[in-house]
Amino acid sequence: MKKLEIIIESVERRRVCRILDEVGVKGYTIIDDIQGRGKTGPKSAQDLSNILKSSLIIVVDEESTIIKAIEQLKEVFKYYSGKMFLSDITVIE
Amino acid sequence: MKKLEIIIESVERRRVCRILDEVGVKGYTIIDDIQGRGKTGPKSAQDLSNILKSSLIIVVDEESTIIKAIEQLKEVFKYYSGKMFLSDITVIE
Amino acid sequence: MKKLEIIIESVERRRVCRILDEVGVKGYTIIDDIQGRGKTGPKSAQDLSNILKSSLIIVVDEESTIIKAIEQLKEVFKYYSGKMFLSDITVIE
Amino acid sequence: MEFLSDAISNFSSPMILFFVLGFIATVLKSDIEIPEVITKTLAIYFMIAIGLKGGFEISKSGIDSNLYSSIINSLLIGIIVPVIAFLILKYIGKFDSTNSGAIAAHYGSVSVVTFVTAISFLNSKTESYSGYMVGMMALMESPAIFVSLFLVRIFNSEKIASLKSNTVDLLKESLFNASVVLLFGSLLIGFAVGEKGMSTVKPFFIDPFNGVLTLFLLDMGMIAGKRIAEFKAVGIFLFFFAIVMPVISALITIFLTELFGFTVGDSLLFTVLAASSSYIAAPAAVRIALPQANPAYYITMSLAITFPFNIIVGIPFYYFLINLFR
Amino acid sequence: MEFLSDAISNFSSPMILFFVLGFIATVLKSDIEIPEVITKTLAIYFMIAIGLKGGFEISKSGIDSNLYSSIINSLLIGIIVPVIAFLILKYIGKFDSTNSGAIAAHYGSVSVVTFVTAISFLNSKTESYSGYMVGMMALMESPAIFVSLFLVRIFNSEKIASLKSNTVDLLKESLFNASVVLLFGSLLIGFAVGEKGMSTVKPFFIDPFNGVLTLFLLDMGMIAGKRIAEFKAVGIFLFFFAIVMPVISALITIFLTELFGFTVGDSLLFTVLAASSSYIAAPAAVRIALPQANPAYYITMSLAITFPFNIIVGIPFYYFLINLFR
Amino acid sequence: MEFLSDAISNFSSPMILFFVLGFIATVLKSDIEIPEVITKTLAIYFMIAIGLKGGFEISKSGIDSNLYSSIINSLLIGIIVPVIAFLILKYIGKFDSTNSGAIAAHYGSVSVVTFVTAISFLNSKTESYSGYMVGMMALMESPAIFVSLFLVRIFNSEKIASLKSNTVDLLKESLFNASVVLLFGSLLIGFAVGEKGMSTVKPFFIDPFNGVLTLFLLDMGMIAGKRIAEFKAVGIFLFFFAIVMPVISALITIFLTELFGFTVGDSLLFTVLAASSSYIAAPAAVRIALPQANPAYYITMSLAITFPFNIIVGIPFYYFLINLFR
Ligand SMILES: Nc1ncnc2c1ncn2[C@@H]1O[C@H](COP(=O)(O)O)[C@@H](O)[C@H]1O
Ligand SMILES: Nc1ncnc2c1ncn2[C@@H]1O[C@H](COP(=O)(O)O)[C@@H](O)[C@H]1O
Ligand SMILES: Nc1ncnc2c1ncn2[C@@H]1O[C@H](COP(=O)(O)O)[C@@H](O)[C@H]1O
Ligand code: NA
Ligand code: NA
Ligand code: NA
Repeated sequence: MKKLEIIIESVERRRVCRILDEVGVKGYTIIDDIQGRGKTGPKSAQDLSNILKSSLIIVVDEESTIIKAIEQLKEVFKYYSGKMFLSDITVIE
Repeated sequence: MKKLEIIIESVERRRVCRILDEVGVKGYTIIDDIQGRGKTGPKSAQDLSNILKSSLIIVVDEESTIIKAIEQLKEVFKYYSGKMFLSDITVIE
Repeated sequence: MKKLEIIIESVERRRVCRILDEVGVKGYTIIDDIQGRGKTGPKSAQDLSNILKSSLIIVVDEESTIIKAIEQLKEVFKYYSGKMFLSDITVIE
Repeated sequence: MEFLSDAISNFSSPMILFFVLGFIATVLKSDIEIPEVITKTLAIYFMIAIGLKGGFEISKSGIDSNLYSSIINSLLIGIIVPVIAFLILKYIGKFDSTNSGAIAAHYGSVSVVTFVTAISFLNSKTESYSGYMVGMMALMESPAIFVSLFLVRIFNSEKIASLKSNTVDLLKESLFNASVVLLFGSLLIGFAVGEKGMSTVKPFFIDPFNGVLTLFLLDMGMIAGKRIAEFKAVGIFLFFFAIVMPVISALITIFLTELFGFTVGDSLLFTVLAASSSYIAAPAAVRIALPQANPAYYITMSLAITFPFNIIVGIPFYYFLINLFR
Repeated sequence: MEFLSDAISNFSSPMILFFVLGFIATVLKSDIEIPEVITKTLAIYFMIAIGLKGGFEISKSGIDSNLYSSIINSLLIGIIVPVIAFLILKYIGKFDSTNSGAIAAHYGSVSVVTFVTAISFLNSKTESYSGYMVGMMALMESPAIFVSLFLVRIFNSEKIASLKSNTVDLLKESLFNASVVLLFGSLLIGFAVGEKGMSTVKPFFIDPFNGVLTLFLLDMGMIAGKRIAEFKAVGIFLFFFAIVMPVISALITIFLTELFGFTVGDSLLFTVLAASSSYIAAPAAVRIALPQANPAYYITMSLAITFPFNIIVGIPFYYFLINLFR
Repeated sequence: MEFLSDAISNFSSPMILFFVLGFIATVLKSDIEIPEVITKTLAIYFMIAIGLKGGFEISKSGIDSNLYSSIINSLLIGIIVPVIAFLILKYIGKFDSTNSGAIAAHYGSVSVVTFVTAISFLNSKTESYSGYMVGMMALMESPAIFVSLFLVRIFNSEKIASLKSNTVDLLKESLFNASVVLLFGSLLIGFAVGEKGMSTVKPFFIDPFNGVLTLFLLDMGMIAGKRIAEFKAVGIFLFFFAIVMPVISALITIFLTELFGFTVGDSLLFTVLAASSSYIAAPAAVRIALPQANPAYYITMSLAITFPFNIIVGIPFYYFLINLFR
């Protein structure tokens, strides 16, 4: 099984989840209000709108489903700031 | 070394930690108030009790200890909603 | 690519990020206010200062950069409580 | 008709209107976000405020002879309501024992905010009530939960599959439950500190009370609005149960309070407690003790149907009924 | 000179002083931390409070004939200001259409806290204003955002690269935007509840209002102080734009309000709304709709330059100008 | 005996009773949860409120000749107390220099909430105090921390193993420490805004003050209750130290204030500041500067032993002693 970790700016979190739902992943876990730094500079929650924060979304699923999800998500990453990391994992339960 | 990631509904978080303590793991890290979606539907913090939230617990230890922990934890997962993921990891410090 | 997960007590979070910046990692993601237990006992946010909490910092980069970061970070871990875990990962985006 | 005018004047109170606003806003998908930590803190604020006020009232008026009958009444309701709820769910609704017990626990237990809204209603009517009613609420939180678990155990012994350690956890959690301790503690403190002590905390715990309730009910409206999406999961039977059961509990309680001869104010509070359904203490306890029960049922019914029904229609309706019988 | 004395007395109000304290504290790297959940809750508090107050005022005074001209004026400003801002940015500042539109959206939309500070200023002058001005603010939040997006689309059709689903998301979010719903809702409730309803919430929503604003402005000062570090990213042209544009918007609005014949109080509020720049609704909408625009520009300009300028210098200056023309 | 009646009346104030309730609730494992963000915000609220009030008092009464001797007294205590604490811990307690210095830093620094509770005590006695005492508290926060670090360096030069950059970090953090900046800032603002400015913030910062303190002390009781579990880690010597050291600091300070001829109110505040032990600023600074010291010691002693001792027994006891000498 594969684990996909998605870091995406908060304003686009809802769209990412919608895409995951549409692709039909078995589930995902969301950690909101995270900070970070990347090539677009620091992202830390210092304004009143939510645009300077990110969410971390973890999806564990079959490789084929994950690949489908990645295809769809690439569209989002064209315009919005974030990262996608892929690794191997074993599902116990 | 192995890394066990446990996603468990908040009401059972304390029990999971107790089991980890009893099994004798070296340590663990807890991220509370996380959201997600799985086969039992969405889990997001929208009520006043804490029953619609999850915690993420990360345990890194020897394979043998992790296997012991998994044995014990399976009891909890019979009744409560959540996931356990296992992967390889190297401990630096 | 390598993924370095750093768990460090909150008071030293800023220094760890400074070191990562100096070493020149491409980016990192921070999850603040996490709890846990290790060899120095439980760390959970029960006091008014921030000394009983930790942060989780995730860095994904080339092995060589990560190794440089680890070298520098070891100095911090001499005195402060925390962990560093290393694993393999693929960067998609 | 007095009930109608009461209902309308209740409906035009800022509290109820903000509840409705929160509900509508959520249905329109406007993301007004009252952070959860605020909601939790306000819930604590209310328990302290009504505890202090109740205790202070007792210290002024003394404990009257009705205290003992009030305690008996509380315990009676705490047994009768969950038993009736359980039987209706199991034999009319054809639900399994676990889900029947889970839901019965919620309707047997109480809702602090419904109680607080009733107090605000009584104040607007300048109808008095006994200080110890806060204590009755604290008394009624846990028994119904135990009664319900007991019913599940009787009707369904082999299928009860929760872990061993749970029962101990649960007992501890229910006896020294946060709200029970806070309510009784604040009641005692309100009793102890006297006029001078009360005057020092009045500008924080008494004066802004209704305003804070307004903010809280806006939030409750949004929570209810989000839950209503689960409406389909609940089904038509449970939807009606969530409205009819409060009325049944109310009728039983009105009869009992009539018997005991309580004042109108106390009777209304008892009735509202019986009719209200828990959404803080009971869900947590039931989720631990009866993991096989479906949380979508009890959470949605309590928050999205029974709570709005009680604060909008129920309170003035029960008040009307109580006055009808006098 | 009256302007100077006004400016100085404005500057010695606790609200402004705490803003400055927050700013200085951050520059000195003192980590005073007002948690974000508190900031968000206070923003909700202000919207409810001014909504309630405005609605209640309307219920007392009735709606005067100026309401219709006020609505027209609001919409006019919502179109004129972003168009001018866009043209200045594109043709004088030589920015691309996307960034010009992104910034124009912010200056066309409004800032609730600047408005609230202006109300506090008017109160200290015992200058009256119409209750429905809160409604005008709600009315002015979204149009300028749409006008700006429309301008970007016209000037830059092929480069607009946001996703399809965005437009739908955006429309929904702007129409039933949290603050629009809260402001209109509270206005309606304030209108409906009358004297008695208002008196129950007054100790929470009216009496502590200025004190809460003080705490909030301390926080705003810290947020502005942190943003000022991005100053370099903004550059000299945008820095001046962030000060000159409010004055331009103010002059246009003063002219319009003079034309319409509004009172001094209403004119000041219109002027402040026009001059203010959004930092809650607009950034979120623009980030979704125009992801290629640089957020460092608009966030820094709104929060760290225009907001401080308006509350410290702008409000008394616009007030002075308005009185000059009468 | 007056002390006893004072102690008892102190004990029956709502603030102290809620502290005890929080403590008991936690020991009974009731999970009353006041979110951390609320605790932090209330701490900021208190600093602003007492700063404003202090500054306003100064603006009314003017600065009297005692200001200079007060500053000297503050600095004296800031040096004497940590030195004595360090020597007792090192030579009687046989602790290593690092732990001795770490603990000494806490007892030399001050606790804002203990100070606030003392002010509330003085108000209930209608005993006056100088507005600038808030400034004295701000003055006393950091010096003792530096004195303690200096002692560790002298006694233990090679084992001081903290990182280079730490000293710079630490200096910056202590000088422009959040609470120092907030306290001095609010003091200045309170001084500047005058009667009119104060009246605008009074309903938020002054009137509800005691009520807010009640809520905060409930929380402090729970924090102390949780910490008491670490009691064993602390050991019998440190337990007694955590009670005896405040009394020693108090006696020294009572002697000094007698010498300087301060009023009863000012003397009590000085005494309480000297006797109190820091649990916000000092732990953070010490954890960074002396990582080898055991945090279980200083956090538990400050929060779970010295703080309760001071607010329950200490304040009335010091007040009794001060009056005894007059
Ligand atoms: N190399 C990295 N390792 C871990 N997280 C990263 C990395 N690069 C970027 N991120 C995260 O992704 C967010 C957006 O990155 P970017 O689009 O590069 O500005 C950052 O704020 C980080 O939270
Ligand atoms: N495939 C998955 N990948 C990541 N997290 C998951 C997955 N499935 C479930 N989860 C997490 O586990 C929780 C409970 O899942 P479930 O028991 O399947 O409803 C969800 O709310 C998610 O947080
Ligand atoms: N084996 C482990 N697995 C996961 N997290 C750990 C582990 N050991 C320690 N930690 C984390 O690191 C923090 C400090 O650990 P320690 O320095 O061992 O007390 C703990 O509070 C945990 O959050
Ligand atoms: Na009930
Ligand atoms: Na504007
Ligand atoms: Na001290």
